[in-house]
Amino acid sequence: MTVLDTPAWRPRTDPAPLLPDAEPYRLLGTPDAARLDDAWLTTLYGQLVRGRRYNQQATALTKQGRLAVYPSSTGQEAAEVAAALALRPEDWLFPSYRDTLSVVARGVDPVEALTLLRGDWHTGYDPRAHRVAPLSTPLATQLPHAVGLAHAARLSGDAIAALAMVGDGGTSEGDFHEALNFAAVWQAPVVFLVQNNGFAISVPLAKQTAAPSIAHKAVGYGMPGRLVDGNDAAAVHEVLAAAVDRARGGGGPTLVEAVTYRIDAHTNADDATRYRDDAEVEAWRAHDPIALLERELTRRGRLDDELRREAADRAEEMAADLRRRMHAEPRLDPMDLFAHVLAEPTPQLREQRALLRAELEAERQS
Amino acid sequence: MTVLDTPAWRPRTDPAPLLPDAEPYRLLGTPDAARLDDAWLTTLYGQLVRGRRYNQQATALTKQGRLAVYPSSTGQEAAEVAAALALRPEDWLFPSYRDTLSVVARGVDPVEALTLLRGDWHTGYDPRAHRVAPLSTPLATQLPHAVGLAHAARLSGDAIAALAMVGDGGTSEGDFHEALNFAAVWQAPVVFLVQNNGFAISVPLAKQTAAPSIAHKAVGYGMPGRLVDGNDAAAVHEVLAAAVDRARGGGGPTLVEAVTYRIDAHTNADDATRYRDDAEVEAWRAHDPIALLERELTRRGRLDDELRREAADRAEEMAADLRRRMHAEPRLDPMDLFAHVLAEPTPQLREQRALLRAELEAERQS
Amino acid sequence: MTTATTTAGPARAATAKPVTMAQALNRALRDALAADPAVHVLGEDVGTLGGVFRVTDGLAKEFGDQRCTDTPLAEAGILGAAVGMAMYGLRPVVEMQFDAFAYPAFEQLVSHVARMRNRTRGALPLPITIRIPYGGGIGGVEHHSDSSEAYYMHTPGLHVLTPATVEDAYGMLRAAIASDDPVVFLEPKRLYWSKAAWPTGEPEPVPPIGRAVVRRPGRTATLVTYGPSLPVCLEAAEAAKEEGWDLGVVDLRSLVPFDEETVAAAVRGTGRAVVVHESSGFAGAGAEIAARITERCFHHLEAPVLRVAGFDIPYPPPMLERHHLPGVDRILDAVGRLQWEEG
Amino acid sequence: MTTATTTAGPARAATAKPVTMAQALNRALRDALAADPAVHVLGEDVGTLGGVFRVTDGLAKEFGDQRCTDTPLAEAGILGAAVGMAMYGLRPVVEMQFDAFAYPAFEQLVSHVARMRNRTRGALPLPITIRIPYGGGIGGVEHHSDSSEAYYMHTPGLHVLTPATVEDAYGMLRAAIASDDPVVFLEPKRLYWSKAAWPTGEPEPVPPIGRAVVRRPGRTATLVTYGPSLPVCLEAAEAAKEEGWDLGVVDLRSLVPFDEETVAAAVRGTGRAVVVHESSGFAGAGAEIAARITERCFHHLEAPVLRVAGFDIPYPPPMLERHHLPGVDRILDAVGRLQWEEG
Ligand SMILES: Cc1ncc(C[n+]2csc(CCOP(=O)(O)OP(=O)(O)O)c2C)c(N)n1
Ligand SMILES: Cc1ncc(C[n+]2csc(CCOP(=O)(O)OP(=O)(O)O)c2C)c(N)n1
Ligand SMILES: [Mg+2]
Ligand SMILES: [Mg+2]
Repeated sequence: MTVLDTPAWRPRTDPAPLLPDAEPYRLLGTPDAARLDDAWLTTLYGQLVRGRRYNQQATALTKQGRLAVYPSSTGQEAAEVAAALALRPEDWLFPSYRDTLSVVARGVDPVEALTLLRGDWHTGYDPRAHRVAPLSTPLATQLPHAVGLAHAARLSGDAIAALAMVGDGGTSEGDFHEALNFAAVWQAPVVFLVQNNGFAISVPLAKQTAAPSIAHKAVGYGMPGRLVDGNDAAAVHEVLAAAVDRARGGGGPTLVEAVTYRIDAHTNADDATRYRDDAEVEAWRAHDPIALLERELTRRGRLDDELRREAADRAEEMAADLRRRMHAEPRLDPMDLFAHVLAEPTPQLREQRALLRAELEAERQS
Repeated sequence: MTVLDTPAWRPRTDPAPLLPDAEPYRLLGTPDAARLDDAWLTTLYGQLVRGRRYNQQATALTKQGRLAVYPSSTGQEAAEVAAALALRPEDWLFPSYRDTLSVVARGVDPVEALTLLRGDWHTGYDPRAHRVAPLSTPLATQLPHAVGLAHAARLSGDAIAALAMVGDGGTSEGDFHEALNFAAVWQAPVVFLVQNNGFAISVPLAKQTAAPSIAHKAVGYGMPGRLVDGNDAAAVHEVLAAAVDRARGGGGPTLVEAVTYRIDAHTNADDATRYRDDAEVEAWRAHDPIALLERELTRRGRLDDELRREAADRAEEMAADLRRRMHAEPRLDPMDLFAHVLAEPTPQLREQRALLRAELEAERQS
Repeated sequence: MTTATTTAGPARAATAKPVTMAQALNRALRDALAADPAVHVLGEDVGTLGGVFRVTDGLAKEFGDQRCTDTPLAEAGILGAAVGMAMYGLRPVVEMQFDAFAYPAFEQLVSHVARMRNRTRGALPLPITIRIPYGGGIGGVEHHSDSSEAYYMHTPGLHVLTPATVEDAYGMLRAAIASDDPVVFLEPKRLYWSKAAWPTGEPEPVPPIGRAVVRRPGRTATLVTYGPSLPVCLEAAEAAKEEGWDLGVVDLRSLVPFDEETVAAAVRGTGRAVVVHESSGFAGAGAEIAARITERCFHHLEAPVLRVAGFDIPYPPPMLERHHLPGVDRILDAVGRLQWEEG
Repeated sequence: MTTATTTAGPARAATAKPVTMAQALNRALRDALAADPAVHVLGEDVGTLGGVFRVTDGLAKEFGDQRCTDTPLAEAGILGAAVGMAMYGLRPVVEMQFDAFAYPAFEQLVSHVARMRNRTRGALPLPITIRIPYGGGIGGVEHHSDSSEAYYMHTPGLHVLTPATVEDAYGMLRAAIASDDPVVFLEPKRLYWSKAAWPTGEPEPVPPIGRAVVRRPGRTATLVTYGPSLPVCLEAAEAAKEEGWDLGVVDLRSLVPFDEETVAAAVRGTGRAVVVHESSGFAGAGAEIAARITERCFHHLEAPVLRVAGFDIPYPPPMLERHHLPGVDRILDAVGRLQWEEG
């Protein structure tokens, strides 16, 4: 009798189909792009232009003191937008802290999406109304939430999926591991999207992991890993949509690595020249997600001045509206500090609330 | 320009050599066993018999109230012993809580190795003297320690390796992930040995992970994964020794999965009939590590009554000594509670120490 | 009132059947699962095995393994998944196998569980119950006897409950699961096997969260305690009679919210108080309790509120734990010092 | 004594160069790395970037990336690796990027770092320094302003230090790194940019761990505080003059060990004390301090020791944090209540 005959050892999953391809999947500029229809590419284009403008505007708002901080996703608009568009309304999005753009592309009010970074509250939108989890900074901690929610939906018989986003740095956290493992064991309808943008603040990928690719991590959980050009909006969308459909249909989780690049500094407060060369940034600019789309549209003879202007105008409208509304002072009520700590305040909280109320009263009178 | 030309994307490691074989590596009973010399197999045999006896004796001691609890490694003696023997004296062993046997096989006094489970103190041996980390229960937490120590040794220019042990259940913890990732990024001289014994207390492997094998997790860190028949002492030893040598020589970490089975209940306090069939246990008994060795020795005409008796006698001597010494009351000094909390006790600790001293004095006088 | 058999509780009617605290907790879970399909139990070994303390015994069988689920071995993952489940409208009841094994979930607890309601202005309340067997006195090896209540008490956004009697174990666990807020539910390990007569018929109604109870009135001094130390305090109060002391005993039950009224009223009546718990004293629960009593009752106090707590040391090995745990003598010595301060 | 510029410190000799607390910490690390080859700095972004607060600026360049190492992004892994490094004889200095991001390492901290020496009867001391930028007042978004000192204070086996002045920042960090025991070294974020004149020549000698210091003597009442709240208390003491109050201010510096002697002596002199800190009050550091003062000074107290602390709420968003943080008015109100209690 060999160990193979014994009950505990069974090669349970064939690893081969779980392994990612050696090169990131691309569509734009390849013959396969022929199957994409013009309208779809035009839509993507408009979204990306709008996304880029949003990043620029938000960064400008930090300079004007209207945002505490902004982690820009300039250069990553393709993945940000594709993630949101890959979902149906009843699906859930679990963004990482950099993914304000995904949240906005999903339909959340651009101002409400900035509440955390503006600093008037922690979350500005109703997560249940939008099926978008709160933007929050502890890295990778949102991943088990996504698994739990997806699992709960499945237990409830609801055919929905959750898409959870994380950065390359975040994959080093224990929560990443635990979430992927739970997802695979439970066959939860969840898709993990890692945006590998080359850096975790100043730390380059080579100091973050020695894996052949982040997508290769999937096989260790028994789920498929997919590698995609993160700047190719059509490719990211296709891969994510397929994974989300598969999850929704009971096929289990997928890990998708989108290879991209963070063009701006980590946040407005960061000085990226301390840890990387401009040459690297310039190399990536040549592979800009908007430029990739423009080239495809040009090839098709669809990129005329009107389309450009139309996209730019709509982006500008959004930016103007954002500017205007962000320059207005947010509604602030210090008593809110006590409003939602617990359903019922403790006696201690009631006492503290009274203290603050008295202080505010005194302030008003002085 | 494609994404492949851009600086951030490089397939850095070829995944193929990192992937484990489809079937666990075996030596005993295969033609390759021919290269093993008789003396070595005889040594292994003696160690395994001794190890089995140790497990039995320790379990008996729990019934006699001499141990608080004992997690037996009966059925896993091959991996327990091979792990210890794969190391040189200057290497370090990081056992998991079940690995008392490895600790003893490494040369720690069998009584001192039981201190934690006896309950007279937490660790009974000097870890530095034996280069054996303390036995401790928080699962997987010893793995980053092993990485840090191995890394420190390398920084210090010492050519040593660390071998860190963990169970199949422990691989689900975040610390497992973080440790393997650090090890690979740092190319630390550390080998991870997962004893996949089919269960984490009552939870079978299928509820623990959906991976093709635990060894497949290695590729996600960029280190080789090796799968070995954990009941084949010669095979486990060969795989571990090679991995340890590789690590020591600067070749980086390896993940080894030893497929085995926990024949006894989780601990003496556990009732395994609640979650598994006797039939499964019986199937594994047929693949017993000692029986595998005996068959190999028999094939070679080396297993005579004398060898059996010799091994049994030596094991019995060890057991008798263990029994005798464990039946003696351990030296206990309540004042030890304060002896090692900090190098210098705080004023608060001094006060509490005085309180206890006074109480003990009063007790003695009454 | 039902008290543990280790305490001097009133005898029950003959028809009542003795039940352990573990069984009462089991019944609470069963009743909660039956009453509300949103309730889900999850944790390590809670399914087929029924938990290492058998508190979830039979639940997977009765309600299926989707209602009572064995998870992979990863506490942050368990609690993190529970957050997601609660976001979807379920009421997860999570078991951490032992106190020290809840620490891997600390970030999820502090950074998310405790803050989600507040973060979202009430849009995402998290009705999660986190059951943690805690405390020593069971001969557990290292990491199996921690008392971690102070960590949780200091974390705004959580309720922290700990029953000391069989009856409370049932009622308070039902209340915890019924709460729309996260509750850290600390189960005193060494009282798991304490027994009490179980009321015939339906168990008593769910008590409100946040009410302490006077277990024993007294005139000389007040012992303020909770969980595993309640039986010890009741024993001390019995023994104190020999000294001519009439000690009152307050069982807090709810550490958050903290029932200042009940505690202050009891202490005002005696002018002297000793806070007793087994976790380390420094920056422990007793510090808050003593400071708060002092703030509220200063002019009624004849002596400073004293604390009898575990030492400020890592939890000792089994053979030495009795020297660490507050016992009757150490409590009475402290009461004696209160008397002395009077002079 | 060098004080932060936000406080009314004595002017320095003209030759002295003003230095920020961040720079003083940087110098302490540099001097420690130079003095002892066993010292290793590790953490997220501590190398090439020099840390998000620039406390490790230039160290990787000067000492190489093996002495000052950018790690993968995993706090438990960082601290766990530091444990192993210390087991091998190194003296790791770990940076946690922000307070709330130290929570993933909680299990390693509580279950191993704090216990290894005791577990092994002194065979494996762990000389690890864990630097944690903490506290609010810098307009940080959620999870960037936590005050977690109470968790660490309650964990036996750790030292917990927090400097409040530029000079202490240097000396205490050197002392922490020199300690053979693990030290949680809490750096008040909002004092990073506070400036003080730096002594010309060599920095002052390493102060012993565990000594509080009276920053200002006073006769009316004593403010007991530490870290980020020291400048606020000094300001309050200034403002109190208008009321005719002469407030003393004690800076604890070391939360563990706790310098009872210095605190008790100061409070005995005034008979009144207010403990001030910005972390949540409930079961916070102030509870221990108040309880301990009361135990030691009860018969000298004219009023209960009061606490002015952050509310028992999750740390507020930047635009509301000023309402949460103890400010001069809230401190003076508490002092006023002490007076009132006298009547
Ligand atoms: C648990 C935790 N540790 C540390 C941080 C501090 N931090 C914020 S962003 C960041 C880098 C994140 O890198 P990555 O995951 O690659 O995402 P990216 O910023 O590139 O989008 C770090 C270390 C954090 N937010 N959470
Ligand atoms: C962090 C942590 N969580 C939970 C436990 C409780 N526990 C002790 S052993 C065990 C199962 C371990 O299974 P595995 O890793 O497969 O090792 P084995 O017992 O099979 O040797 C569990 C859950 C623990 N010791 N540590
Ligand atoms: Mg990144
Ligand atoms: Mg196992």
